[in-house]
Amino acid sequence: MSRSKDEIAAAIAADIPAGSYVNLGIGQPTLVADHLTPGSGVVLHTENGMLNMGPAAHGDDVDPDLTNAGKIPVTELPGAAYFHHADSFAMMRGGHLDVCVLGAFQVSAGGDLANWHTGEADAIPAVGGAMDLAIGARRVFVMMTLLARDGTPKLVPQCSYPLTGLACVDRVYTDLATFEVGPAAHADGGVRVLATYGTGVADLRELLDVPLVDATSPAGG
Amino acid sequence: MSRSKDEIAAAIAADIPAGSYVNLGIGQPTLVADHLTPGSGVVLHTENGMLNMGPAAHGDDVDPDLTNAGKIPVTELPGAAYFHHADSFAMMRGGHLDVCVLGAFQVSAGGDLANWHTGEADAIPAVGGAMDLAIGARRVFVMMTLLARDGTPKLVPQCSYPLTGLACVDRVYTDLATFEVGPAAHADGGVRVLATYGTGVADLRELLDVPLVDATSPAGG
Amino acid sequence: MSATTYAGATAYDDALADVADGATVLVGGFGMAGMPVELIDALIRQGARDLTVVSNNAGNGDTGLAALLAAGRVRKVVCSFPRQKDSWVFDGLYREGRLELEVVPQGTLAERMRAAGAGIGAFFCPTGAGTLLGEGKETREIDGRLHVLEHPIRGDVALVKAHVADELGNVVYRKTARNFGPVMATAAETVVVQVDRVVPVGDLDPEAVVTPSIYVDRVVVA
Amino acid sequence: MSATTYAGATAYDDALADVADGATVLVGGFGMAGMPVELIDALIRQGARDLTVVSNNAGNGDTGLAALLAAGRVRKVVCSFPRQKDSWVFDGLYREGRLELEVVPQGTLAERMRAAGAGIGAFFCPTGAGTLLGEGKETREIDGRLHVLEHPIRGDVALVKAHVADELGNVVYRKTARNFGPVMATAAETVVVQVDRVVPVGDLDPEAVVTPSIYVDRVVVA
Repeated sequence: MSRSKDEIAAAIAADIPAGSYVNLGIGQPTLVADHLTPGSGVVLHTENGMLNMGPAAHGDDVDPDLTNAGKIPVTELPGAAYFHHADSFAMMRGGHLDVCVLGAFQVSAGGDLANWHTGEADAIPAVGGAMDLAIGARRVFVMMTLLARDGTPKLVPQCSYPLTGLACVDRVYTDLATFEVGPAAHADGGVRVLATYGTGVADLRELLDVPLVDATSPAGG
Repeated sequence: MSRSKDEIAAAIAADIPAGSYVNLGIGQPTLVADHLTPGSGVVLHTENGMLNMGPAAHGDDVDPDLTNAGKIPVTELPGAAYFHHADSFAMMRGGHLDVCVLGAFQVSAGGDLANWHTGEADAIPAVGGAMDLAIGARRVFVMMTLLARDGTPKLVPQCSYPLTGLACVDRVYTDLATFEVGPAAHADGGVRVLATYGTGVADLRELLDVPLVDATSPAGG
Repeated sequence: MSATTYAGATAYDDALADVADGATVLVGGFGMAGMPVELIDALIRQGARDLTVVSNNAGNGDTGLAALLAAGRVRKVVCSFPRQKDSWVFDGLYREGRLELEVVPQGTLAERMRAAGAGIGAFFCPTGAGTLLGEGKETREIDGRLHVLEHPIRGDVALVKAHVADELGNVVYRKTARNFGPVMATAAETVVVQVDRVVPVGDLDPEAVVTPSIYVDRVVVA
Repeated sequence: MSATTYAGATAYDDALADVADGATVLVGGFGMAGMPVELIDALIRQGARDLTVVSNNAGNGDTGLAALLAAGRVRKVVCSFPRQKDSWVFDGLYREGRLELEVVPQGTLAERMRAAGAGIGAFFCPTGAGTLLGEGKETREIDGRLHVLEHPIRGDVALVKAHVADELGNVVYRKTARNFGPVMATAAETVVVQVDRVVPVGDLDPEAVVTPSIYVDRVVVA
C-alpha cells in the first residue's frame, strides 16, 4: 500500500538525526513535528525568529506575539531563543540548519526545486521564505505526492514550473517511494530509489521519466 | 594665545549638539568627554560594543569586562546598551553616529584624513577602527595641532601620509584655529577659517599651503 | 539624536504629522505579530500619498495595511508574500494594475534593509539565483555557487511595533513579534516605534536591549 | 547539532583535541575583555601548527596569543591592530619575516566574519576604499561613493569566551567582553565557547540569548 501523509511524515522524522536543528515548511511538512520523539533533542526553527518552537497553542496558551511561519499560534519550549528576521535568515542562508522539510510542485533529478509559483500568467507571485530555505539548509527533504492530481509525475527530468532553487534538494519522500536526488545521486546515472511502498521499482520506471537506480535495501519496499 | 588641548576639547564639546550620539577616538579626543555637560544628553559610543559609556573607572569600579576602545576600564551610564562588534560597526558604517572626533597626522583641504600609518617602510601597519570611524560618522571632527613637531603644517593641499578615508573630515580643531574642510568648504575656493586663536588669518596664510577663506565672526579670533 | 516620546490622545497622529507624499515606508510585522496597526491607522488619517510600502505581506482583511492600500495611498509594494487567503484588497488593486509589486525573498528583504542600516553598498546573495526573482540582476559565481547582487532598501520612515521602551529610546520586543522591527529600525531616516509601555532610563537590562536608542527617533505610547 | 559540554580538569584540552594543522582559528576578545585565555593555552598544549589566526589584535605580553605565536604555531595573522605597546612577540616575528600579516579594518573584519556566518558571498564596503588597504581589491562606485569588494572570512574553529551557557548551548556574554564572540560563533565549522557557568535549560531568558545554541558545538566550563 502507498504511504499516508502521516506515514511519510514519520519516515522523515525517523531520518532526522538526534540533536538536529530543523525547519519544517508551511503545510504538510509541519506534520513531521508530531513524529519527533521528545528524547531526540531535535530543535525546531521558525524563520520568523525563534529556535525551540513548541507545538501549536490552544485555548489560554494562544499568544498573538508567538506564531510560526504559517502565522499559527505556537508555544515556546525550554531553551528557546528569539532573534530578528535578518539574524533568522542569516542562520538559514549561512548553512546552520541541519535539515529543512519542504513541500513541492516539482523536483528535478538534479535536485532543482519548484514550490513557489505555478507559472500561470495571472498568478500573483508570492515567495515568502521558500527560496531562502531551499538554498540554506544543509539537507533539504521534500515531502510530496509522487503524482499530481492529473496523474503527471512531480519528480521530473527538468522542472517546468518556475524554480525556487538550483540543485538544492537531497531527498524526496512520497507516498510511493523515497528518492535521493541532486548532483551526488545523479552522478550514479540517475535518481536513487531508497525505498518503495506498495509499488516496485519497475512500476516506478513506468511512471517516471527519470533514470532510476535501485538502492532499496532487501528489508525495504 | 594659542589654545591648549583642553581648550580645543572644550571648543569641540561646545560644537556638539545636545542629544548627539558621539564616538571619541583613542587619545586626545577622549578629553572632549570632560567638557560635555551632563544636561547635554550626549550619548557616547565605543566601537567595542556599547552606547552610553561613562567615565573611566577607578578602584573598585574597574571591571575587566568593561573597557573602551583604548582598552581602558570605563563605567556604564543608565540607559546603556551592549552589542557585538558587527552590530557596533554596522552602527558606525551605516551613518548613525552624529559626530566622531579623531586625531590626525594630516588632513587635506578636500577633507581626506591620514591618521593610521606614518608611511615609513618598516612600520608595522595597524588600523583598528580608524577607517570605519572616518567614513561612518555623519560629521567627522579632527583634533590636532596645526603644525607637526618639525614645524610643517598638518593641514595640507594633499596628504602625503597613507590615507584613512577620502573626503570624510568636516572640521579641524587646532591650537591656532578652527577650519571647515571637505567638498562643501572647498567649493568656496578653499578651506574656511571659522576662528583663530593668538594668530590672524594673514599669519595662517603664511603658514599653510592651502587657500583660506576668512569666515571668522567679528567676535571670534 | 535623542528620541522624542509621544503620549496622549493624538500621540500616533503627532508622531506621523510630517510623512511626505512619495515616501518609502517600512512597516514591521509578520502577519499580525508586530504589526503597528495604530501607526498605520494614523498614516491613513495623515493622508500622505504615492507611498512605497516595504513589508513582509501586503495586508490582510480590510484593516491596517489593507486599509492603507484601499485608500489609494500606495503606489508600490515591496514584500515577500502578498498573496494570502484574506489579501483581497491587494489582489484587486494589483489585478487592476493600480499597484506596482516587487516580490523579494523574505531573507533577502531583511538583508537588504540590514545592508541599508549597516552601510553596505550591495551584496552577493545565493538566494533567488537562477530563478525568476534573480532575472535581470547581476550574477556571479562565488565558490562554485551562483549569486545575485542585491542592493540596500532604505526607508524614509519606519513604523515599528515593540514591547517596552525606556525614556532614551532603547527598545525590547516580545517573542516572535520582534521579527522585522529591529532591522527596519536601522534602515530608515525617521524611526517611529509604538510600544506598550515606557519605563524610566535604567530600567531595561543593558545586556538585553534589542534596538539601542541611537536608532529610534520617536516613541509612541497610547 | 546539539552542543557538548566539557567539564573537569582536562576540559579545555578535550574540547580542542581535534584541531588540525593548517586550521584557521578565530579567536575572540578585544584586549583582554573576552579573550579565551584558557582555550588558547590548551591550543598551545595541543600542538597544532601552521595555523591562521583571526583576531582583533596579535597578542600582548608573553601569554595567550603571544605565547601561541612564540611557540611557532602560527603562519598568518589576520587582524585590525597588531602593533601595540606590548606586542613584542608579534613585532619580532613579523620583522624577521616569520609571520604573514593581513591587516583588515576592524569593522570590515567583523563584517567579513558576519558574511561567512550569514551565507553572503561577498559585499561592497566603503571602508578602506581609496586607501592602502583597498589596493588590489575590486572597486565600484555606488551612489557616488567608492566601495571595495570584501569576501567572507571562515574559520575551522572559533575560540570564544562568554559568560553563561545553558545545557543546550545558548550563550550570554558580559558587558564589552561580548565584542567579537557572537560574530565568530556564526563563522566557524566548530565553535568552542568557554563560560564562567553552565545553567539548566530554561534558566536563560529567551529574549536575552545572544548566541543561540545552533551556533555552539562545545561548551567548556572549568
